[in-house]
Amino acid sequence: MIAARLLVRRAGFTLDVDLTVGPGEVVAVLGPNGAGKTTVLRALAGLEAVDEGRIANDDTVWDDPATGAWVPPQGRGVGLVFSEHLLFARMSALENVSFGLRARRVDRRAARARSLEWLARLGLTELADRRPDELSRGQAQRVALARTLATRPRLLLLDEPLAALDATVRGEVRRHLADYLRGEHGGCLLVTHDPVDATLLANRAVVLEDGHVTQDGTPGELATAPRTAWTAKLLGVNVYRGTSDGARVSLDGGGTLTAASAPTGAVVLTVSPASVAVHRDRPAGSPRNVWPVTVTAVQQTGHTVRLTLEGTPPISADLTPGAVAELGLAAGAHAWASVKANEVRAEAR
Amino acid sequence: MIAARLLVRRAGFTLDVDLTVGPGEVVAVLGPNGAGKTTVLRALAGLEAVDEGRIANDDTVWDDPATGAWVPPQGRGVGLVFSEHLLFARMSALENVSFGLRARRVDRRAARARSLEWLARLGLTELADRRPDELSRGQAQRVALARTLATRPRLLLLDEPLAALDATVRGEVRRHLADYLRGEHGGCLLVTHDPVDATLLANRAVVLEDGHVTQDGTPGELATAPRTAWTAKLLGVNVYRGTSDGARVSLDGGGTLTAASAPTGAVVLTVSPASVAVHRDRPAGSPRNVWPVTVTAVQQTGHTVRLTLEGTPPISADLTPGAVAELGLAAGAHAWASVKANEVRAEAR
Amino acid sequence: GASTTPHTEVTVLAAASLTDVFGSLAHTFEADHPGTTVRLSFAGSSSLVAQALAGAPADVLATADTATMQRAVDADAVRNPAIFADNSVEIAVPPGNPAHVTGLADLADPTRTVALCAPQVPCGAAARATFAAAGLTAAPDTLEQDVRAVLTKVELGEVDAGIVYRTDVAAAGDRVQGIRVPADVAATNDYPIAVLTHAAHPDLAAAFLALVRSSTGAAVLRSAGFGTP
Amino acid sequence: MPRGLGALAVLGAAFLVLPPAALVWRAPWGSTLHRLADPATLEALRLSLVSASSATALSLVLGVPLAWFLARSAARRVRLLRALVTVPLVLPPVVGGVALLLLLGRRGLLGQYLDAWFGVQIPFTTLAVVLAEAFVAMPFLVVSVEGALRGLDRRFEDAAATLGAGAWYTARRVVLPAVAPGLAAGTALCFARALGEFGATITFAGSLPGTTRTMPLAIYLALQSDPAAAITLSLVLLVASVVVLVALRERWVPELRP
Amino acid sequence: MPRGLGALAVLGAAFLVLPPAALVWRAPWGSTLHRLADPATLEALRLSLVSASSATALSLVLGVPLAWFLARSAARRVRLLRALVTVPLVLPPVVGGVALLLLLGRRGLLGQYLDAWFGVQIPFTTLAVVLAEAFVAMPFLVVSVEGALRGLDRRFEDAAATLGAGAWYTARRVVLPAVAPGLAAGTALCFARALGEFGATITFAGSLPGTTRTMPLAIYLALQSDPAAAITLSLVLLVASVVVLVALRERWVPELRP
Ligand SMILES: Nc1ncnc2c1ncn2[C@@H]1O[C@H](COP(=O)(O)OP(=O)(O)OP(=O)(O)O)[C@@H](O)[C@H]1O
Ligand SMILES: Nc1ncnc2c1ncn2[C@@H]1O[C@H](COP(=O)(O)OP(=O)(O)OP(=O)(O)O)[C@@H](O)[C@H]1O
Ligand SMILES: [Mg+2]
Ligand SMILES: [Mg+2]
Repeated sequence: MIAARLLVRRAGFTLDVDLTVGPGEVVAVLGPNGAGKTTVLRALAGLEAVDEGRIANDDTVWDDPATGAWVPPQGRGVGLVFSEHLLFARMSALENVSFGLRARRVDRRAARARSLEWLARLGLTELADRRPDELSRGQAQRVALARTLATRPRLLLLDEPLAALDATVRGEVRRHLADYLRGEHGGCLLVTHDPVDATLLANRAVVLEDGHVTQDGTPGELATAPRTAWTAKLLGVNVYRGTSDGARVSLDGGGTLTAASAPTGAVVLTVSPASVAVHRDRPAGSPRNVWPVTVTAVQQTGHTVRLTLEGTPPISADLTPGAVAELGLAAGAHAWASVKANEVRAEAR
Repeated sequence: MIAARLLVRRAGFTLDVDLTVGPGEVVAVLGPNGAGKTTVLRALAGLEAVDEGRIANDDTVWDDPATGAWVPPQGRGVGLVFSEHLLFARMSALENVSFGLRARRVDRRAARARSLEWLARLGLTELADRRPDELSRGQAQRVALARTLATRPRLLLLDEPLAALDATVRGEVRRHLADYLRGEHGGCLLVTHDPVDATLLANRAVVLEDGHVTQDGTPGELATAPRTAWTAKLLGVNVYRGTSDGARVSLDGGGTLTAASAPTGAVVLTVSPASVAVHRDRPAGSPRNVWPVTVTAVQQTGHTVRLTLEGTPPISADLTPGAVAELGLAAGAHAWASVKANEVRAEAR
Repeated sequence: GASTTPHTEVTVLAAASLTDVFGSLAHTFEADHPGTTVRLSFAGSSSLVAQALAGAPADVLATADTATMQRAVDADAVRNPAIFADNSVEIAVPPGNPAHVTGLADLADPTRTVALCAPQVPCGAAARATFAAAGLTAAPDTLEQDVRAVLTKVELGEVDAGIVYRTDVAAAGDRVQGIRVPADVAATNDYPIAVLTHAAHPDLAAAFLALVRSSTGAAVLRSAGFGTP
Repeated sequence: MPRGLGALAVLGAAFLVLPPAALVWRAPWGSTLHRLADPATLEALRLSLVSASSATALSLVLGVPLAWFLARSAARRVRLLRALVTVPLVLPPVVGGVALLLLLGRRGLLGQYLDAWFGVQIPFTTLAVVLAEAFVAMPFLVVSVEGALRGLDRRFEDAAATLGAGAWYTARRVVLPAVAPGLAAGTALCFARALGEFGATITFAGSLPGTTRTMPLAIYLALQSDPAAAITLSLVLLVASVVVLVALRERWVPELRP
Repeated sequence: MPRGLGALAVLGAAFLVLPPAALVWRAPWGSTLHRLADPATLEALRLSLVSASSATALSLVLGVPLAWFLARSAARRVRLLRALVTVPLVLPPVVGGVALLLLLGRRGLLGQYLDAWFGVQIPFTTLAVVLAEAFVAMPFLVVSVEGALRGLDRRFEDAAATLGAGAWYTARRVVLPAVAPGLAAGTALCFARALGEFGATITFAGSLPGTTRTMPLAIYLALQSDPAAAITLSLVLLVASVVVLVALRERWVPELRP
């Protein structure tokens, strides 16, 4: 069980995070670029000392500036897969994968066998003798993953390990990773920009924004009750902050929305894109929220088309491809958005 | 208009590609890891000479080993955004972006102004004075993009330019890129692993597999009529090869499928995941193709759940979240797949 | 009294210009004293003195001038040095004498390229004394650190003439030509030799010193161009 | 830094620092301080600094391109050139001076034509000092810079080229800053070696106060007559060189980040 | 390589290669070839190679840790040490020899204790030759290796540490291979400088045949009596050093990829 309070100060950026990773737990770390995800991994791995705080693994203190306790990276039993792979340039793929084993005094032959096994698992058998500069980026990233997994670290830290993989291999590698993680008793922290990774691999997800944890829960909780606009946007939900008079909510960013029921005072509103209707002409009828919008992006995912609509407020809507074609909703088109009041969820904040 | 025939030989890998990029055209390059996508960009940029073939831009020959013609990278007016960003370590973000302009003798003040504009456009204004090692990966990738776009290259080559961006910024940057590309008269080649990028940004998509072009068409054509299993899998369509006796098709990988109408002989079958029904018990009724399967992966994208089903043949199915919950289809569950014969498209190959 | 202990070594620190002379005397000495080896360490006089002062495991010190030897005396590294040879200056010109140098006066002519030793070193002091005695002012283009450097430049024809020692002209054979300086103006330079106070084999050292100062030694020295007292 | 290396580093530092410290310790300051005010000393010091700087500048102009060529040529026949370039390192400096005389002296292979056609004689001039120092010191620069260039990540040059930068612009803005530590090291070595040069200078350029007598020559001379003064002069040379080297470093070597 | 640099590179190569070529050209081969077979020559050559190799080995053992320390210390007070380490480069070698005598001589600051307590006397032994050569040559290694270490991308050491590698294992498998070009350059410079060392050796170690008379000393002596032979001996030394340097390079510097 890793328990950490990390405080790292840099010019223009402060990381201040409380974090635990239980045995066998896989925690996804989500967050915008520059939120401090990589910094968290580096601090846990011991590549960066915290300015304040404390990192402990069960009863062993890894880092505590207050007492001066410090365990160097190689003493922590962690494994870190960097997003820039950082393979050793003068070693073959096989030697790279053997490196961690050889450093642990596994004998040459056994290290070789285990490394070949890992390469095979990640579909790299034929590339075993290649130097890193003779590998494509996706191949190199897989070698880097194999290199770390082969050491079976107690705490596995993964920084966008699947980012460079092509979409078909990504599924396969993700499956191997899931198998591996199921079999492990150590913990894992997985930085990713892909909510699918979080959903499929992690038990728990932590959202980091500007150096602070803004949400911590199961991937499901994040999706159903995102706490910030970023999380909502990542997972495709519209989120607004505003002030409610009990029914009408004037939004901080401009515009008003009516919710079926809302506490008075400061509230957070969420609107699922699926509940947003779009019309070419101003609709008459029940929906209490109707306002003009401009289509700025049209994006098809699976069998759903996501429209990004500029207006007051801006909103995203999910429609069927048929509806989009019928309404002629290309980027730049003018339209009307409508949302029923009982589709607007309001919570005090 | 770029017209290129690229032949590059390496130990264990040969690239052999014919390619054109018209003025104003945006061509997405898709393909598995190690297919040669980066190699294509490097050859076009002049960072690697072709072993055979010819690269010409209108009437100017850039590379032709037969005649010895060669134009170095800086003479080609190309811009290449590398997937490893490669920002100059001793320059600030601003200086990095100014680099290409200063190299073209734009005066210091104008270069600075234009660079700041680009940084602002990519949301990096506050990071202008940071060195690359003080940027997060996503920030660095955006600076690299700004650095190349600021030079307004005649041919823009992008190697996974959005891979490190967080999902929300990615949409925004993609929009900027789309705007930029619309305003340009040059061409663009965009390597990506994300079919969404291809759909939203490109007029044409080229699929590269093991050094060869296996498909070339609009993103729509790829999605509706994928020519290889890889493309089909990427875009989520089931593709099988088999031999038809007119109605029943015995598949090369095992199993049989019945199509409503099929030519006899060697055929390619495609089945859309949306047309696959899944049942807990063996269904009675009209569907001609019914077989037992095991769920190996469950993945939610937008409001669709994609099931990966092992069986003879294996198949992917798209269901609503409601249906998945109702049927209790978790990974490992046993179920039955059914496909109506007239949902199986058959083509001679 | 010569020691007959086998494999005794007597170490001699000697000025580099004595290389050939002491080499042949060492052979003679070894023949006279079976079981004894003479180890010769040649260097510039002032290096030798620095070594002697630092306690070099040596027995005999022979320098090319009395001033450097005096430093050893002052530091009590040697006592009672004796002069065993002298050397006088001579004009050296390249073979064929291309600049038609005939005497010291030509070396005072600024149009000729001339190399002398610097006044700080013995050969330079001697050159300066020689010009003074002849009532001339030299017009050197370079003031070299040692005779060897002057000689190299003469041999290569880089200078038209230089002042060196008689022994150097003799040793250089046909690579240079010598022009005698009248004996009444030619300065001479004395070579002192002494036993080191910390010598491990003072007897053998004294014996070597005696050989150098003997008639055998004088003959070898004279054949190399040295004068002997 | 691996444990245990610290002790070796201390030993290494002691080995290099203690002998000069002993020199300072035993230096007869009182009796020789007047030498420092001697105009001849200042003259020699000025000449040393000017000629060593010129030799370093010459080495940079010729040596960096040569290093670049050596670093970027894979051809087999370049290997010999690479070894030949280090020859002046091994050549006893006096012999190096003889070699320069044989080439550029009044009767040298090239020198005879310089004399006959242009009336130019190089030996015994300050130019000769500069050439002698450059001949001996340039290999240090070449070898250091070649090493640095070889260690460079070529992909940044690729990036510069695709941004439209020509070879010169890339060299100036990308390559040189990236090899700055190696270049600074090489320049320091080159300058220090040039400043300390003795054998080749005395042989090729001679030793005339004000024209060719640099500090090392003056020191050697002093050593013949007044060793105590020689030590004082050496220390003056040392201080001058340390000042220059520190200034050079501060200017060129980027600050370490903690 | 930027256009125009080629011409400078050629000029640079010519400047370094032509003087030794003139030496070879004018070498009086016929009359002095017999010197090569002289046992004294072979003795001196052997001693030179042995002592230069030992000095290089000593420099590696002490110098690489020192370079490491200097490269990784950001502290202000290390700057002075960094400059002090280059002092032996500037010190005229003869003065360096005096400094060594003052420290390690029989009456030296440390030497008197070595003698009194252990009966060890360093001067005038082959060990003295090795120390004199190392004193003069080690700075070249230190400065080169420090430059290479400074240019290194520290992230690879981070990667090694997270794979469980200790500092020693990382140093051996990651850092040293990565600085190999710089290390090879530094070793070459160091070896070459040690092989050519003259002034410090003759002062600190004397010139005893078989014990301390290395090739440069033999050449100096030959120069007194038979300059032609001295040149021939220099060429022998050159050839030996080129052979060693080429062998060193082949072994250590990774092949360039085209
Ligand atoms: N050396 C540094 N000095 C100052 N700021 C830094 C330094 N290194 C990183 N930063 C800043 O710290 C913040 C956190 O960086 P970090 O790399 O942890 O972000 P991240 O969440 O991993 O982002 P990404 O998704 O882009 O990789 C960023 O805003 C970055 O600009
Ligand atoms: N120097 C080299 N020597 C031998 N093979 C190489 C070399 N460089 C690359 N390759 C191989 O060439 C093939 C194409 O590489 P390339 O980098 O173009 O792939 P890619 O399509 O960009 O892959 P990715 O999606 O992983 O980036 C790969 O199989 C790679 O292993
Ligand atoms: Mg990051
Ligand atoms: Mg690639």
